[in-house]
Amino acid sequence: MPQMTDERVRAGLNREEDLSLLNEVSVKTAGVSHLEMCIQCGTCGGSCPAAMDMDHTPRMLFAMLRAGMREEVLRSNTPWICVSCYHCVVRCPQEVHIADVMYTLKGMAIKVKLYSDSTAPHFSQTFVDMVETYGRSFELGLASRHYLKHFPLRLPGIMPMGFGMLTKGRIDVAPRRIKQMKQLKAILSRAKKLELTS
Amino acid sequence: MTHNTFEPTIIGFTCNWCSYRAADLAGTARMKYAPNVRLIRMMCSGRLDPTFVLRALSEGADGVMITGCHPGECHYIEQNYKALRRYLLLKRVLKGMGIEPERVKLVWASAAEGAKFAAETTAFVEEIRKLGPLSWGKDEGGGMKDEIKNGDSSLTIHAERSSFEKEVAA
Amino acid sequence: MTERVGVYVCHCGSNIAGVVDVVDVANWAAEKLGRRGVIIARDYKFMCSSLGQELIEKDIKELGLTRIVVAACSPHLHEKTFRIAAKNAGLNPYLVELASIREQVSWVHTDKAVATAKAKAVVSGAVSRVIENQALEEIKVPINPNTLIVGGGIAGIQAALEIANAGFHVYLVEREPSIGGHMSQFDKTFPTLDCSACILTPRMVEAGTHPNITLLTWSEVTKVTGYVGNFNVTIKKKARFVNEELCTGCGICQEKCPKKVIDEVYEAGLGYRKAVYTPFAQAVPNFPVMDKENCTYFIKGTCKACEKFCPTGAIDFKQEDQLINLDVGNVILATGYDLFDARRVRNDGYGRLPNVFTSLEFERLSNAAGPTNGNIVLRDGKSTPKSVGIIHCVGSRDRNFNNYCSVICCMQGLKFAHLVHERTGATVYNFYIDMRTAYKAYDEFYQRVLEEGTLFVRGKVAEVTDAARNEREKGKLIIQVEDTLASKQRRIPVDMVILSSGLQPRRDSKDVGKLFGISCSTDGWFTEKHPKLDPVATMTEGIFIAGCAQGPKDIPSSVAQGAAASARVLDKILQKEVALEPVRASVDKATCSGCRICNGLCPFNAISFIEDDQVTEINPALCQGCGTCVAACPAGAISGTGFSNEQIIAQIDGLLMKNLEMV
Amino acid sequence: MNKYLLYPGCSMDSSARAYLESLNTILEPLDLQLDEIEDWNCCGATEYLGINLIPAYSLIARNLALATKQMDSVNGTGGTRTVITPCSACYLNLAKADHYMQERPALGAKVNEALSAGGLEYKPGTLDVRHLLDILVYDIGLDAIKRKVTRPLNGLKVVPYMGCMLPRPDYKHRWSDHEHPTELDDLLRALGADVIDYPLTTECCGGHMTQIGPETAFELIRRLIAGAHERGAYLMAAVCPMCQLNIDAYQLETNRFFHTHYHMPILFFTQLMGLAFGREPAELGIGAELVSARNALAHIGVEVPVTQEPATPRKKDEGLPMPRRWTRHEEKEAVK
Repeated sequence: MPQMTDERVRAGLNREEDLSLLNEVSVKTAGVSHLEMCIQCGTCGGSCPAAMDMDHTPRMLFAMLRAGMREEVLRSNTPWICVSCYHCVVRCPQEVHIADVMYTLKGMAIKVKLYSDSTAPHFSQTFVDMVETYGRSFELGLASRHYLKHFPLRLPGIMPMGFGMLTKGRIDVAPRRIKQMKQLKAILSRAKKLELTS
Repeated sequence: MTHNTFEPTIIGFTCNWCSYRAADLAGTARMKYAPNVRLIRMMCSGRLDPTFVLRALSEGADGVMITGCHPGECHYIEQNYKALRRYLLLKRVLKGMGIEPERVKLVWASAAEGAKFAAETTAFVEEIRKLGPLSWGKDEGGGMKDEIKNGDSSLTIHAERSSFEKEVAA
Repeated sequence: MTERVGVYVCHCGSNIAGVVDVVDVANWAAEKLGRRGVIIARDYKFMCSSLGQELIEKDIKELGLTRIVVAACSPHLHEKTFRIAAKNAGLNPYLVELASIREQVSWVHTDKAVATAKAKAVVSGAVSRVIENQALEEIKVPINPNTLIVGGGIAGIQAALEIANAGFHVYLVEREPSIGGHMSQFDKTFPTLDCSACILTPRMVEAGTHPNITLLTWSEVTKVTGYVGNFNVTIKKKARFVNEELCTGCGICQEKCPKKVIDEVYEAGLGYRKAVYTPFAQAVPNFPVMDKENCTYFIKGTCKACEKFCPTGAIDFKQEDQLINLDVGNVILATGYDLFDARRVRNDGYGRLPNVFTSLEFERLSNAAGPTNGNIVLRDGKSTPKSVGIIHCVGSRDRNFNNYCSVICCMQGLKFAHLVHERTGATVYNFYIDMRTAYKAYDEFYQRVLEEGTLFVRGKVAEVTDAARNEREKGKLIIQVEDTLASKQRRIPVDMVILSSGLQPRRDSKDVGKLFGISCSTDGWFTEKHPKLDPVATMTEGIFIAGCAQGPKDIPSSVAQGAAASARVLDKILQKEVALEPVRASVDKATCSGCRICNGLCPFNAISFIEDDQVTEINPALCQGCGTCVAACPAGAISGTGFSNEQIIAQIDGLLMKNLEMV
Repeated sequence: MNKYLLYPGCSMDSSARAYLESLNTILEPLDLQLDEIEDWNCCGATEYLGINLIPAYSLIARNLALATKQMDSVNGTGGTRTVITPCSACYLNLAKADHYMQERPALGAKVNEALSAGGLEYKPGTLDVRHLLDILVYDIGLDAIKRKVTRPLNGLKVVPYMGCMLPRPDYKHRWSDHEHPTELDDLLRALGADVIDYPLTTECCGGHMTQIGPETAFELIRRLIAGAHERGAYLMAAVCPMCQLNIDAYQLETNRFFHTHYHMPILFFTQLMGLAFGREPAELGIGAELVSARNALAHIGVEVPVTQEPATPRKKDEGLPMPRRWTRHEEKEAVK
């Protein structure tokens, strides 16, 4: 028995195989995932425009889900590289909701903080923070906060772009807010208490 | 205890070619389903005389399941469509008689759909369990019940049959 | 109540007895159903064994039983067995009823008490019903010894030859101008690589010249009436515009015809034919047909080159479609398949990218008698590919298209790999999901192709594109795929892509099924009577199926099915008459009110109205026994044997345990 | 008058302002009325779904719920059930929430439970969520559009770029194809443009990867620009603010990353429609793109007034080779 790290415990991984993993992911995915129907044909991995940067192809990830490799799956960068282009989804011969499974895996990884690179989760979180504060996205705030944190050395590189966007009037300097922020907050705080269980 | 102890009794009519074979398949494949349904084999769902349903309901069944071949797959070419029309009309009649139309359910199951047959059966049992026992005949509705029981078949249906069957043939 | 009922509860080893307390059921029946006439109830290990049957026979004789209920398996399995046992003991076989307590009870429930209670109810239902059963006689009808075979592919040809050789007459109907089917388009056949034409054409000629076979090509069945042993079939013989009596098949008309047309059928769109044509040189029969849509004379009113040059004066522009009426006893449907239209898989690029070919196109390309004389070249007609990708499972095993496996595509893909390798020396890639090489000598062929150096990539191809990402890909077709064994996405540039397209039911298979009164699966393949034990019979007596019409299959299986179907037909012919289940409806003319409600209900036209008597009549020979009219009759004038109102109502009551001295 | 509810989405107010401006110019000629959903909120883009499912769907569904309130007030007689979105990502999110709430009743129930905290409710299936392009091609019709063309874009070589989230997953089968849909081609052709067959038309622009994994995104952007360039396009036509942003705003950096020199302007298809309908570039937000479309439009005689080009804080350093670029790992190490 390998030693239990804190992380493993947090991930709920208390044995080598976690055969409920597939079911858990399936249940937590919006719509009917068809995840259990995967025939490992590789249409998804073949279709993916970003597969070259993934540590596992989506197909591989589904095999790992079946094998109950919770930690490895949640650590994978694959869901974070997914660009949601839905090529795999429409081509999948088994109608697996691949892109939605990727969202589920991201959510699960965030919950147990099992991701190898924090760039993507932080970007998502920053975006969500903006939306939860203003009800709208705020590109300037988002981009500056994100780039300062994750790509400080890239800033000079994208400065011309940002500058251009500003002078062309394509970036708001102040965020826009919705009127019924209170209502939205109430909805979201109720929603956060809910989870898909069946 | 939230456990519901009501065990409904359900009569299922199956056609010889598809749905009875689906039930056979469910058996051969050892699929488990709710034991509340007792089946009657007919050659075709088109054989289903609505009177049979009323008879079953009046004799103690809490629900009736009618099963047949999928539309377009009837062994007798198109008789299951007639079953479908009768079923829709029957629901109307039941409503008129004060019986929940949901107590009768039509299910298409091909000979290959043992799993569907099992799942639909179990689901129907649960639906009927929710509806509770059929109280028909146990209160003031008793008169109607006797009518059906005593007549050689159903007065109610017979009165309506001519118009009823004309729609079936359409 | 005077009936004497015997109840026999089967253990079926532990199949039933493991869940149902069979002894309890038997005792209960003897005790509680006594009032309904049960005088004996027994349980036994295997009722269907000869000892079990003897037990029943003995009781019938010794106890004078008049009704039998066997609580055992499904009637579809052993109803016949126990009917014969009853018959042996002198009891009418239709006075036996099976109560299915295996498929409907012991195999689907786990709780012993609940299962036993349900078994009792099922037995109770059967006992109540059997009392209402009536002694029936089988209906015997004579069998017409002629046979109709629809479809002149290899399965139909095989079936026709078997029956004809046995000395009986066959009408072989084919929609196209020649028999031969898809097999006549192929170059080589897997796994032995015999030349398709070499093994097929002798059979075609044999069928074409056999004294017991009447070929009806360029013809279609339009109407079918009747029933087993006595079908009446109408066939439309389309106008050929060529007099078959006079034509010698010399081919001069084709030579002289000025109109060139792309041959979408035989040449799969890769080659040309004339407006008057035989699809290929070895066509049987070798009389040409005229394609009215493309013939210059029919379009413009002038030309008639064919007529001018015909040495025997066989061209007949006035010929008309002809309706032929035939009486046959049995029918074999061997109508084959359509190739999946690969244009539907947009990501594979067929129809958009010129050098993507379908399997049938490749067959013509590699066929020595094909449009390129067997040269495997690109769409430009001259360049030889240096690299070729063969994609398996195109349109098959895919919920977006066809859900099933098309069976032949793996072997076909391997055959293509071999042919490309042999004829061009190109690098060949095969892209597959699973390699399915079941059956004799098939996997050995896979080994051979591996040995030849074909490169295999396990992965369903995601897309074929001409959008190059780098110099290496420029001007090529790029196959993008996950190599699932290497877990890497690969982009493989090739010159030519061949799609191993799947098979699908004929466009009109559902209509044909309806015409002959047989059903199709949801996919559209004809449904066999039993998927394992009766693969060539159908639910309709006297209608048999063979070849790909029943489901995707390769040549050996099609031939085997053709032969099997013919054996079944011969069996019927040699019996000279056939016994039909006596499940029939009949009208009591005294009670019939003449309302005609039932008249429109029968799809078999068994119901007719007698104007003189103002009553309805049912023809028992046409009635199939579905009972729809029985249920419909407002006057209760129609009764149906085997499933009468009395029987069904008794069974309802019985199942609901009415009139029982319940504890 | 064709009336619809409009869900503009956040970008239309900022980075894709040109899209909104040009859209406004074509409304009147096409007899279109768009009523903005009052107090709509962000759809969550592709970000919220990955964080927390129920809040993400609730965020989207709030818009649907608000839209149903306006359903019948769109006009006195009848109203509309159709919500149109010009942004593909918003379109997908709205359509997806509607679809999944139906396909998975458990999801529908949870989302409605959340909405009820704000006094709202949405019954899935109530609305039709459609994209602007869909409306123009299938409701207004190409013939009607053709009739309004006063300045045909003859000779303008353009690649139609549909992007990914519009034709896929296409729950309601609204598009001609998932891989090579022809709606945008047909529309541009109706404007008189010289439409180039573009096999990459539904490839992804990289989406949010420009923010979180620029190397991945740059490669996707490069493929698209290179594909358009190789096929001789003067410019690309976009139907989605995200596509336009990535290809336009990140082109400079993509070029720098790969040492390439592509100059491939990308305009919104509504800007091209506006031009064809005879409007002037300035009214259509032309000039707001970072990769200028001036030369491209000059091919068809449209003159785009010179606006101030973005000042480059750093001079172009073409003369000397670039230093080797950082890997992400090295970059992170350096920050430590």
